[in-house]
Amino acid sequence: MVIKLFATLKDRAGAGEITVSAEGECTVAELRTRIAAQHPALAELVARSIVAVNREFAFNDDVVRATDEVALFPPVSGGCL
Amino acid sequence: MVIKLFATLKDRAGAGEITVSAEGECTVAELRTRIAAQHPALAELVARSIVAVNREFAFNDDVVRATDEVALFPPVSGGCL
Amino acid sequence: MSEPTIVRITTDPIDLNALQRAVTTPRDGAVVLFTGTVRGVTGAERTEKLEYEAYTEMAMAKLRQVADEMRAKFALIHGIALVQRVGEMAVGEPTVAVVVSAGHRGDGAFEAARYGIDRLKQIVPVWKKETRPDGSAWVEGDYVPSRGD
Amino acid sequence: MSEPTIVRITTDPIDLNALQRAVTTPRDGAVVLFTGTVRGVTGAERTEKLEYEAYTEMAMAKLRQVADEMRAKFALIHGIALVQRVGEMAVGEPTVAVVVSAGHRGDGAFEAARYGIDRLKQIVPVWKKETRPDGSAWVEGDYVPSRGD
Repeated sequence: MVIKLFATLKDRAGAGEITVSAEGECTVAELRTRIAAQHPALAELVARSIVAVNREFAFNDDVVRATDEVALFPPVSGGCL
Repeated sequence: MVIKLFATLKDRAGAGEITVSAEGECTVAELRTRIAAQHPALAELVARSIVAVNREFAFNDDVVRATDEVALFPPVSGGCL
Repeated sequence: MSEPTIVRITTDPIDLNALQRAVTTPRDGAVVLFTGTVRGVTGAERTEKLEYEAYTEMAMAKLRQVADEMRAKFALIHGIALVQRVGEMAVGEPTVAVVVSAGHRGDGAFEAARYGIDRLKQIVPVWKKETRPDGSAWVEGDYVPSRGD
Repeated sequence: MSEPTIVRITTDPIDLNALQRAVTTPRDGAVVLFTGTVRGVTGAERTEKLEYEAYTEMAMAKLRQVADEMRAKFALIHGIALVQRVGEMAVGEPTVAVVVSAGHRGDGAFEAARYGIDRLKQIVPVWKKETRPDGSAWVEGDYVPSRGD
Protein backbone atom coordinates (compact mmCIF):
# COMPACT_ATOMS: atom_id res chain seq x y z
CA MET A 1 0.00 0.00 0.00
CA VAL A 2 1.45 3.35 -1.08
CA ILE A 3 0.91 6.33 1.22
CA LYS A 4 1.42 9.93 0.10
CA LEU A 5 3.10 12.20 2.65
CA PHE A 6 2.94 15.98 2.98
CA ALA A 7 4.60 18.78 4.96
CA THR A 8 6.31 17.67 8.20
CA LEU A 9 5.68 13.98 7.42
CA LYS A 10 7.33 14.21 4.02
CA ASP A 11 10.37 15.96 5.52
CA ARG A 12 10.64 13.43 8.35
CA ALA A 13 10.40 10.45 5.97
CA GLY A 14 12.70 12.10 3.45
CA ALA A 15 10.27 11.09 0.68
CA GLY A 16 6.91 12.10 -0.79
CA GLU A 17 5.53 8.60 -0.34
CA ILE A 18 6.17 5.41 1.59
CA THR A 19 5.07 1.82 1.12
CA VAL A 20 3.44 -0.18 3.90
CA SER A 21 2.90 -3.93 3.65
CA ALA A 22 -0.78 -4.62 4.09
CA GLU A 23 -2.66 -7.42 2.46
CA GLY A 24 -6.25 -6.97 1.36
CA GLU A 25 -7.73 -4.39 3.68
CA CYS A 26 -7.27 -2.95 7.15
CA THR A 27 -8.73 -0.18 9.28
CA VAL A 28 -7.21 3.29 9.47
CA ALA A 29 -6.22 2.52 13.10
CA GLU A 30 -4.36 -0.62 11.98
CA LEU A 31 -2.74 1.35 9.18
CA ARG A 32 -1.38 3.87 11.68
CA THR A 33 0.14 1.01 13.73
CA ARG A 34 1.79 -0.49 10.66
CA ILE A 35 3.21 2.86 9.53
CA ALA A 36 4.72 3.43 13.00
CA ALA A 37 6.23 -0.07 13.02
CA GLN A 38 7.58 -0.06 9.47
CA HIS A 39 8.68 3.63 9.36
CA PRO A 40 10.08 4.51 12.79
CA ALA A 41 10.87 8.07 11.68
CA LEU A 42 7.11 8.69 11.49
CA ALA A 43 6.18 6.84 14.68
CA GLU A 44 5.99 9.96 16.82
CA LEU A 45 3.80 11.87 14.34
CA VAL A 46 1.47 9.22 12.98
CA ALA A 47 -1.04 9.18 15.84
CA ARG A 48 -1.87 12.88 15.52
CA SER A 49 -1.69 13.05 11.73
CA ILE A 50 -4.70 13.09 9.44
CA VAL A 51 -5.43 10.18 7.11
CA ALA A 52 -7.23 10.76 3.82
CA VAL A 53 -8.60 7.93 1.70
CA ASN A 54 -9.60 8.64 -1.87
CA ARG A 55 -9.32 12.37 -1.18
CA GLU A 56 -11.73 12.32 1.78
CA PHE A 57 -10.89 12.54 5.47
CA ALA A 58 -10.82 9.02 7.01
CA PHE A 59 -11.26 7.95 10.63
CA ASN A 60 -9.86 5.13 12.73
CA ASP A 61 -12.64 2.63 12.10
CA ASP A 62 -12.81 3.27 8.34
CA VAL A 63 -11.54 0.49 6.10
CA VAL A 64 -8.66 1.01 3.66
CA ARG A 65 -8.06 -1.22 0.64
CA ALA A 66 -4.81 -1.71 -1.24
CA THR A 67 -6.29 0.01 -4.30
CA ASP A 68 -7.27 3.17 -2.41
CA GLU A 69 -5.40 6.48 -2.71
CA VAL A 70 -4.11 7.03 0.82
CA ALA A 71 -2.42 10.14 2.26
CA LEU A 72 -1.02 11.14 5.66
CA PHE A 73 -0.57 14.78 6.66
CA PRO A 74 -0.65 17.26 9.57
CA PRO A 75 -3.64 19.54 10.28
CA VAL A 76 -3.86 21.99 7.37
CA SER A 77 -2.30 25.44 7.65
CA GLY A 78 -2.88 26.92 4.22
CA GLY A 79 -4.94 29.90 3.23
CA CYS A 80 -3.25 32.70 5.10
CA LEU A 81 -1.48 33.43 8.36
CA MET B 1 -23.89 84.34 -4.29
CA VAL B 2 -22.75 81.54 -6.61
CA ILE B 3 -24.31 78.10 -6.15
CA LYS B 4 -22.84 74.94 -7.64
CA LEU B 5 -25.38 72.46 -9.07
CA PHE B 6 -25.07 68.73 -9.62
CA ALA B 7 -26.98 65.86 -11.27
CA THR B 8 -30.70 66.58 -11.86
CA LEU B 9 -30.33 70.19 -10.71
CA LYS B 10 -27.54 70.92 -13.15
CA ASP B 11 -29.55 69.41 -16.02
CA ARG B 12 -32.71 71.32 -15.04
CA ALA B 13 -30.85 74.65 -14.80
CA GLY B 14 -28.84 73.94 -17.95
CA ALA B 15 -25.68 75.08 -16.13
CA GLY B 16 -23.20 73.88 -13.52
CA GLU B 17 -23.77 76.94 -11.38
CA ILE B 18 -26.27 79.75 -10.86
CA THR B 19 -26.08 83.14 -9.18
CA VAL B 20 -28.55 84.27 -6.54
CA SER B 21 -28.73 87.83 -5.32
CA ALA B 22 -28.22 87.86 -1.57
CA GLU B 23 -26.57 90.60 0.38
CA GLY B 24 -24.45 89.81 3.41
CA GLU B 25 -25.83 86.61 4.86
CA CYS B 26 -29.03 84.59 4.98
CA THR B 27 -30.25 81.26 6.32
CA VAL B 28 -30.33 78.11 4.21
CA ALA B 29 -34.14 78.28 4.34
CA GLU B 30 -34.09 81.82 2.92
CA LEU B 31 -31.58 80.74 0.30
CA ARG B 32 -33.97 78.00 -0.88
CA THR B 33 -36.75 80.60 -1.23
CA ARG B 34 -34.52 82.92 -3.26
CA ILE B 35 -33.36 80.13 -5.55
CA ALA B 36 -36.97 79.12 -6.25
CA ALA B 37 -37.95 82.74 -6.95
CA GLN B 38 -34.97 83.65 -9.11
CA HIS B 39 -34.60 80.30 -10.94
CA PRO B 40 -38.13 78.97 -11.59
CA ALA B 41 -36.73 75.86 -13.36
CA LEU B 42 -35.41 74.73 -9.97
CA ALA B 43 -38.48 75.72 -7.92
CA GLU B 44 -39.95 72.25 -7.84
CA LEU B 45 -36.70 70.55 -6.79
CA VAL B 46 -35.18 73.03 -4.36
CA ALA B 47 -37.18 72.10 -1.27
CA ARG B 48 -36.08 68.45 -1.32
CA SER B 49 -32.53 69.08 -2.48
CA ILE B 50 -29.50 69.02 -0.21
CA VAL B 51 -27.54 72.20 0.52
CA ALA B 52 -23.83 72.04 1.28
CA VAL B 53 -21.87 74.99 2.65
CA ASN B 54 -18.10 74.87 2.57
CA ARG B 55 -18.28 71.15 1.71
CA GLU B 56 -20.39 70.22 4.74
CA PHE B 57 -24.10 69.40 4.79
CA ALA B 58 -26.10 72.47 5.83
CA PHE B 59 -29.57 72.72 7.37
CA ASN B 60 -32.38 75.25 7.15
CA ASP B 61 -31.39 77.37 10.14
CA ASP B 62 -27.68 77.48 9.23
CA VAL B 63 -26.34 80.81 8.05
CA VAL B 64 -24.76 81.25 4.61
CA ARG B 65 -22.39 84.11 3.77
CA ALA B 66 -21.61 85.49 0.34
CA THR B 67 -18.03 84.21 0.61
CA ASP B 68 -19.06 80.59 1.36
CA GLU B 69 -18.81 77.76 -1.17
CA VAL B 70 -22.44 76.71 -1.63
CA ALA B 71 -23.80 73.69 -3.52
CA LEU B 72 -27.25 72.25 -4.22
CA PHE B 73 -27.77 68.60 -5.14
CA PRO B 74 -30.12 65.60 -4.85
CA PRO B 75 -29.60 62.77 -2.33
CA VAL B 76 -26.41 60.97 -3.35
CA SER B 77 -26.58 57.82 -5.48
CA GLY B 78 -22.93 56.99 -6.08
CA GLY B 79 -20.95 54.00 -4.99
CA CYS B 80 -22.75 51.18 -6.72
CA LEU B 81 -26.23 50.08 -7.73
CA MET C 1 4.22 51.86 11.72
CA SER C 2 2.43 53.85 9.02
CA GLU C 3 -1.18 53.01 8.22
CA PRO C 4 -1.97 53.96 4.63
CA THR C 5 -5.19 55.87 4.00
CA ILE C 6 -5.95 56.35 0.33
CA VAL C 7 -8.97 58.34 -0.86
CA ARG C 8 -9.46 59.01 -4.52
CA ILE C 9 -12.03 60.29 -7.04
CA THR C 10 -10.76 59.27 -10.45
CA THR C 11 -11.74 58.62 -14.05
CA ASP C 12 -9.19 55.78 -14.26
CA PRO C 13 -10.29 52.14 -14.12
CA ILE C 14 -10.07 50.70 -10.60
CA ASP C 15 -7.03 48.42 -10.20
CA LEU C 16 -7.70 46.00 -7.34
CA ASN C 17 -4.19 44.52 -7.45
CA ALA C 18 -2.62 47.95 -7.04
CA LEU C 19 -5.01 48.83 -4.19
CA GLN C 20 -4.25 45.56 -2.38
CA ARG C 21 -0.52 46.31 -2.57
CA ALA C 22 -1.03 49.93 -1.53
CA VAL C 23 -2.96 49.17 1.68
CA THR C 24 -1.02 46.09 2.82
CA THR C 25 1.54 46.76 5.55
CA PRO C 26 4.08 44.16 6.77
CA ARG C 27 1.80 43.50 9.76
CA ASP C 28 -1.14 42.51 7.53
CA GLY C 29 -2.30 38.98 6.81
CA ALA C 30 -5.80 39.79 5.57
CA VAL C 31 -7.20 42.23 3.01
CA VAL C 32 -10.91 42.64 2.23
CA LEU C 33 -11.88 44.41 -0.98
CA PHE C 34 -15.44 45.40 -1.81
CA THR C 35 -16.18 46.58 -5.28
CA GLY C 36 -19.46 47.85 -6.66
CA THR C 37 -20.00 47.00 -10.30
CA VAL C 38 -22.36 48.24 -12.99
CA ARG C 39 -25.27 45.79 -12.87
CA GLY C 40 -26.70 45.14 -16.33
CA VAL C 41 -29.81 43.24 -15.33
CA THR C 42 -32.16 44.10 -12.45
CA GLY C 43 -35.29 41.98 -12.68
CA ALA C 44 -36.78 42.88 -16.07
CA GLU C 45 -34.74 46.11 -16.40
CA ARG C 46 -31.64 46.41 -18.58
CA THR C 47 -28.86 48.94 -17.93
CA GLU C 48 -26.55 49.73 -20.83
CA LYS C 49 -24.11 52.06 -19.10
CA LEU C 50 -23.72 54.34 -16.14
CA GLU C 51 -22.19 57.78 -15.91
CA TYR C 52 -20.96 58.99 -12.53
CA GLU C 53 -20.52 62.62 -11.56
CA ALA C 54 -18.97 63.91 -8.32
CA TYR C 55 -18.78 67.16 -6.40
CA THR C 56 -15.11 66.32 -6.22
CA GLU C 57 -13.87 68.68 -3.50
CA MET C 58 -16.64 67.74 -1.05
CA ALA C 59 -16.49 64.05 -2.07
CA MET C 60 -12.80 63.91 -1.18
CA ALA C 61 -13.52 65.48 2.22
CA LYS C 62 -16.36 63.01 2.84
CA LEU C 63 -14.22 60.01 1.78
CA ARG C 64 -11.66 61.12 4.39
CA GLN C 65 -14.47 61.34 6.92
CA VAL C 66 -15.63 57.79 6.08
CA ALA C 67 -12.06 56.53 6.56
CA ASP C 68 -11.85 58.31 9.93
CA GLU C 69 -15.16 56.77 11.01
CA MET C 70 -13.92 53.30 9.96
CA ARG C 71 -10.77 53.71 12.07
CA ALA C 72 -12.79 54.95 15.04
CA LYS C 73 -15.18 51.98 14.89
CA PHE C 74 -12.73 49.21 13.95
CA ALA C 75 -9.62 49.77 16.02
CA LEU C 76 -7.61 46.80 14.71
CA ILE C 77 -7.69 47.62 11.00
CA HIS C 78 -4.58 49.01 9.34
CA GLY C 79 -4.71 50.23 5.72
CA ILE C 80 -7.78 51.79 4.06
CA ALA C 81 -8.48 52.69 0.44
CA LEU C 82 -11.70 54.36 -0.72
CA VAL C 83 -11.86 54.93 -4.46
CA GLN C 84 -14.82 56.24 -6.45
CA ARG C 85 -14.54 56.16 -10.19
CA VAL C 86 -16.38 58.86 -12.17
CA GLY C 87 -17.24 59.18 -15.85
CA GLU C 88 -18.78 56.52 -18.08
CA MET C 89 -18.68 52.85 -17.10
CA ALA C 90 -19.92 49.72 -18.85
CA VAL C 91 -21.74 46.72 -17.38
CA GLY C 92 -19.46 44.63 -15.12
CA GLU C 93 -16.91 47.39 -14.50
CA PRO C 94 -16.02 48.36 -10.91
CA THR C 95 -17.43 51.77 -10.02
CA VAL C 96 -16.17 51.99 -6.45
CA ALA C 97 -13.74 50.13 -4.20
CA VAL C 98 -13.47 49.91 -0.42
CA VAL C 99 -10.30 48.12 0.69
CA VAL C 100 -9.27 47.33 4.27
CA SER C 101 -6.23 45.48 5.60
CA ALA C 102 -5.68 43.96 9.04
CA GLY C 103 -3.40 41.53 10.81
CA HIS C 104 -5.95 38.68 10.84
CA ARG C 105 -9.23 37.99 9.10
CA GLY C 106 -11.09 38.30 12.41
CA ASP C 107 -9.79 41.80 13.14
CA GLY C 108 -12.77 43.63 11.63
CA ALA C 109 -11.71 44.08 8.01
CA PHE C 110 -14.92 42.49 6.69
CA GLU C 111 -17.11 44.61 8.96
CA ALA C 112 -15.13 47.79 8.25
CA ALA C 113 -15.43 47.30 4.48
CA ARG C 114 -19.18 46.81 4.79
CA TYR C 115 -19.48 49.91 6.98
CA GLY C 116 -17.35 51.88 4.53
CA ILE C 117 -19.49 51.16 1.47
CA ASP C 118 -22.72 51.77 3.41
CA ARG C 119 -21.46 55.13 4.61
CA LEU C 120 -19.96 56.10 1.25
CA LYS C 121 -23.37 55.62 -0.35
CA GLN C 122 -24.95 57.91 2.25
CA ILE C 123 -22.66 60.91 2.49
CA VAL C 124 -20.21 61.08 -0.42
CA PRO C 125 -21.65 63.44 -3.06
CA VAL C 126 -21.56 61.32 -6.20
CA TRP C 127 -24.47 60.69 -8.54
CA LYS C 128 -25.11 58.29 -11.34
CA LYS C 129 -26.99 58.66 -14.58
CA GLU C 130 -28.31 55.39 -15.88
CA THR C 131 -28.80 54.68 -19.57
CA ARG C 132 -31.46 52.07 -20.39
CA PRO C 133 -32.87 51.08 -23.76
CA ASP C 134 -35.63 53.71 -23.22
CA GLY C 135 -33.38 56.66 -22.32
CA SER C 136 -31.23 58.00 -19.52
CA ALA C 137 -32.02 59.49 -16.12
CA TRP C 138 -30.25 60.51 -12.93
CA VAL C 139 -30.73 58.04 -10.10
CA GLU C 140 -31.54 59.67 -6.79
CA GLY C 141 -30.58 58.18 -3.47
CA ASP C 142 -32.88 58.19 -0.47
CA TYR C 143 -30.57 59.17 2.38
CA VAL C 144 -31.15 62.64 3.80
CA PRO C 145 -28.13 63.74 5.85
CA SER C 146 -28.58 65.06 9.34
CA ARG C 147 -26.30 67.14 11.52
CA GLY C 148 -23.09 65.23 12.20
CA ASP C 149 -23.05 63.54 8.77
CA MET D 1 -28.15 32.47 -16.09
CA SER D 2 -24.79 30.81 -15.46
CA GLU D 3 -23.13 31.21 -12.07
CA PRO D 4 -19.36 30.90 -12.40
CA THR D 5 -17.56 28.67 -9.90
CA ILE D 6 -13.79 28.85 -10.17
CA VAL D 7 -11.51 26.69 -8.01
CA ARG D 8 -7.79 26.74 -8.58
CA ILE D 9 -4.49 25.63 -7.03
CA THR D 10 -1.78 27.51 -8.87
CA THR D 11 1.80 28.72 -8.70
CA ASP D 12 0.83 31.91 -10.57
CA PRO D 13 0.44 35.22 -8.74
CA ILE D 14 -3.18 35.92 -7.80
CA ASP D 15 -4.76 38.51 -10.12
CA LEU D 16 -7.67 40.16 -8.28
CA ASN D 17 -8.77 42.17 -11.32
CA ALA D 18 -9.07 39.00 -13.41
CA LEU D 19 -10.96 37.19 -10.63
CA GLN D 20 -13.39 40.11 -10.23
CA ARG D 21 -14.14 39.99 -13.96
CA ALA D 22 -14.42 36.21 -13.97
CA VAL D 23 -17.03 35.98 -11.20
CA THR D 24 -19.14 39.03 -12.12
CA THR D 25 -22.34 38.23 -14.00
CA PRO D 26 -24.60 40.88 -15.57
CA ARG D 27 -26.90 40.55 -12.55
CA ASP D 28 -24.13 41.50 -10.11
CA GLY D 29 -23.68 44.89 -8.47
CA ALA D 30 -21.38 43.80 -5.62
CA VAL D 31 -18.20 41.75 -5.42
CA VAL D 32 -16.35 40.94 -2.19
CA LEU D 33 -12.77 39.74 -2.42
CA PHE D 34 -10.84 38.40 0.54
CA THR D 35 -7.15 37.86 0.15
CA GLY D 36 -4.72 36.40 2.66
CA THR D 37 -1.25 37.90 2.45
CA VAL D 38 2.15 36.89 3.78
CA ARG D 39 2.49 38.78 7.04
CA GLY D 40 6.05 39.88 7.68
CA VAL D 41 5.68 41.05 11.26
CA THR D 42 3.75 39.28 14.03
CA GLY D 43 4.53 40.87 17.36
CA ALA D 44 8.28 40.47 17.75
CA GLU D 45 8.52 37.74 15.07
CA ARG D 46 9.77 38.36 11.53
CA THR D 47 8.77 36.22 8.57
CA GLU D 48 10.98 36.39 5.49
CA LYS D 49 9.03 34.18 3.13
CA LEU D 50 6.47 31.42 3.02
CA GLU D 51 6.36 28.30 0.93
CA TYR D 52 3.02 26.62 0.35
CA GLU D 53 2.53 22.98 -0.57
CA ALA D 54 -0.77 21.31 -1.50
CA TYR D 55 -2.13 17.81 -1.87
CA THR D 56 -3.46 19.14 -5.14
CA GLU D 57 -6.02 16.51 -6.12
CA MET D 58 -7.71 16.48 -2.71
CA ALA D 59 -7.36 20.27 -2.34
CA MET D 60 -9.27 20.79 -5.61
CA ALA D 61 -12.04 18.47 -4.40
CA LYS D 62 -12.22 20.30 -1.05
CA LEU D 63 -12.28 23.74 -2.72
CA ARG D 64 -15.28 22.52 -4.73
CA GLN D 65 -16.88 21.36 -1.49
CA VAL D 66 -16.30 24.78 0.13
CA ALA D 67 -17.96 26.45 -2.89
CA ASP D 68 -20.93 24.07 -2.61
CA GLU D 69 -21.28 24.84 1.11
CA MET D 70 -21.17 28.58 0.38
CA ARG D 71 -23.98 28.26 -2.17
CA ALA D 72 -26.03 26.12 0.22
CA LYS D 73 -25.70 28.67 3.06
CA PHE D 74 -25.91 31.92 1.07
CA ALA D 75 -28.66 31.43 -1.47
CA LEU D 76 -28.45 34.87 -3.10
CA ILE D 77 -24.77 34.83 -4.10
CA HIS D 78 -23.86 34.31 -7.75
CA GLY D 79 -20.20 33.85 -8.77
CA ILE D 80 -17.53 32.21 -6.59
CA ALA D 81 -13.76 31.96 -7.00
CA LEU D 82 -11.50 30.10 -4.58
CA VAL D 83 -7.83 30.28 -5.46
CA GLN D 84 -4.91 28.98 -3.42
CA ARG D 85 -1.45 29.87 -4.58
CA VAL D 86 1.36 27.39 -3.87
CA GLY D 87 5.14 27.71 -4.04
CA GLU D 88 7.27 30.49 -2.58
CA MET D 89 5.73 33.85 -1.69
CA ALA D 90 7.24 37.03 -0.30
CA VAL D 91 5.89 39.35 2.41
CA GLY D 92 2.80 41.26 1.23
CA GLU D 93 1.90 38.87 -1.59
CA PRO D 94 -1.59 37.33 -1.75
CA THR D 95 -1.50 33.63 -0.91
CA VAL D 96 -5.19 32.87 -1.27
CA ALA D 97 -8.30 34.57 -2.63
CA VAL D 98 -11.99 34.06 -1.91
CA VAL D 99 -14.21 36.05 -4.27
CA VAL D 100 -18.01 36.25 -4.20
CA SER D 101 -20.41 38.23 -6.38
CA ALA D 102 -24.06 39.09 -5.73
CA GLY D 103 -26.76 41.42 -6.95
CA HIS D 104 -26.52 43.78 -3.96
CA ARG D 105 -24.07 44.30 -1.13
CA GLY D 106 -26.64 43.02 1.38
CA ASP D 107 -27.12 39.68 -0.40
CA GLY D 108 -24.58 37.77 1.68
CA ALA D 109 -21.37 38.23 -0.31
CA PHE D 110 -19.47 39.54 2.74
CA GLU D 111 -20.68 36.69 4.93
CA ALA D 112 -20.06 34.06 2.23
CA ALA D 113 -16.48 35.27 1.69
CA ARG D 114 -15.81 35.09 5.41
CA TYR D 115 -17.31 31.61 5.61
CA GLY D 116 -15.28 30.54 2.58
CA ILE D 117 -11.90 31.55 4.01
CA ASP D 118 -12.74 30.04 7.42
CA ARG D 119 -13.70 26.75 5.82
CA LEU D 120 -10.78 26.74 3.39
CA LYS D 121 -8.39 27.01 6.33
CA GLN D 122 -10.04 24.01 7.99
CA ILE D 123 -10.44 21.43 5.27
CA VAL D 124 -8.34 22.25 2.19
CA PRO D 125 -5.07 20.28 2.43
CA VAL D 126 -2.46 22.98 1.99
CA TRP D 127 0.49 23.62 4.33
CA LYS D 128 2.92 26.43 4.71
CA LYS D 129 6.58 26.43 5.64
CA GLU D 130 7.69 29.65 7.23
CA THR D 131 11.20 31.03 6.93
CA ARG D 132 12.32 33.29 9.77
CA PRO D 133 15.76 34.73 10.49
CA ASP D 134 16.43 31.65 12.71
CA GLY D 135 15.40 28.95 10.22
CA SER D 136 12.36 27.41 8.57
CA ALA D 137 9.59 25.15 9.85
CA TRP D 138 6.24 23.81 8.75
CA VAL D 139 3.30 25.53 10.38
CA GLU D 140 0.63 23.15 11.64
CA GLY D 141 -3.02 24.07 11.85
CA ASP D 142 -5.21 23.10 14.77
CA TYR D 143 -8.39 21.92 13.08
CA VAL D 144 -9.03 18.17 13.27
CA PRO D 145 -11.65 17.16 10.70
CA SER D 146 -14.62 15.12 11.71
CA ARG D 147 -16.99 12.99 9.67
CA GLY D 148 -18.84 15.20 7.19
CA ASP D 149 -15.87 17.55 6.65
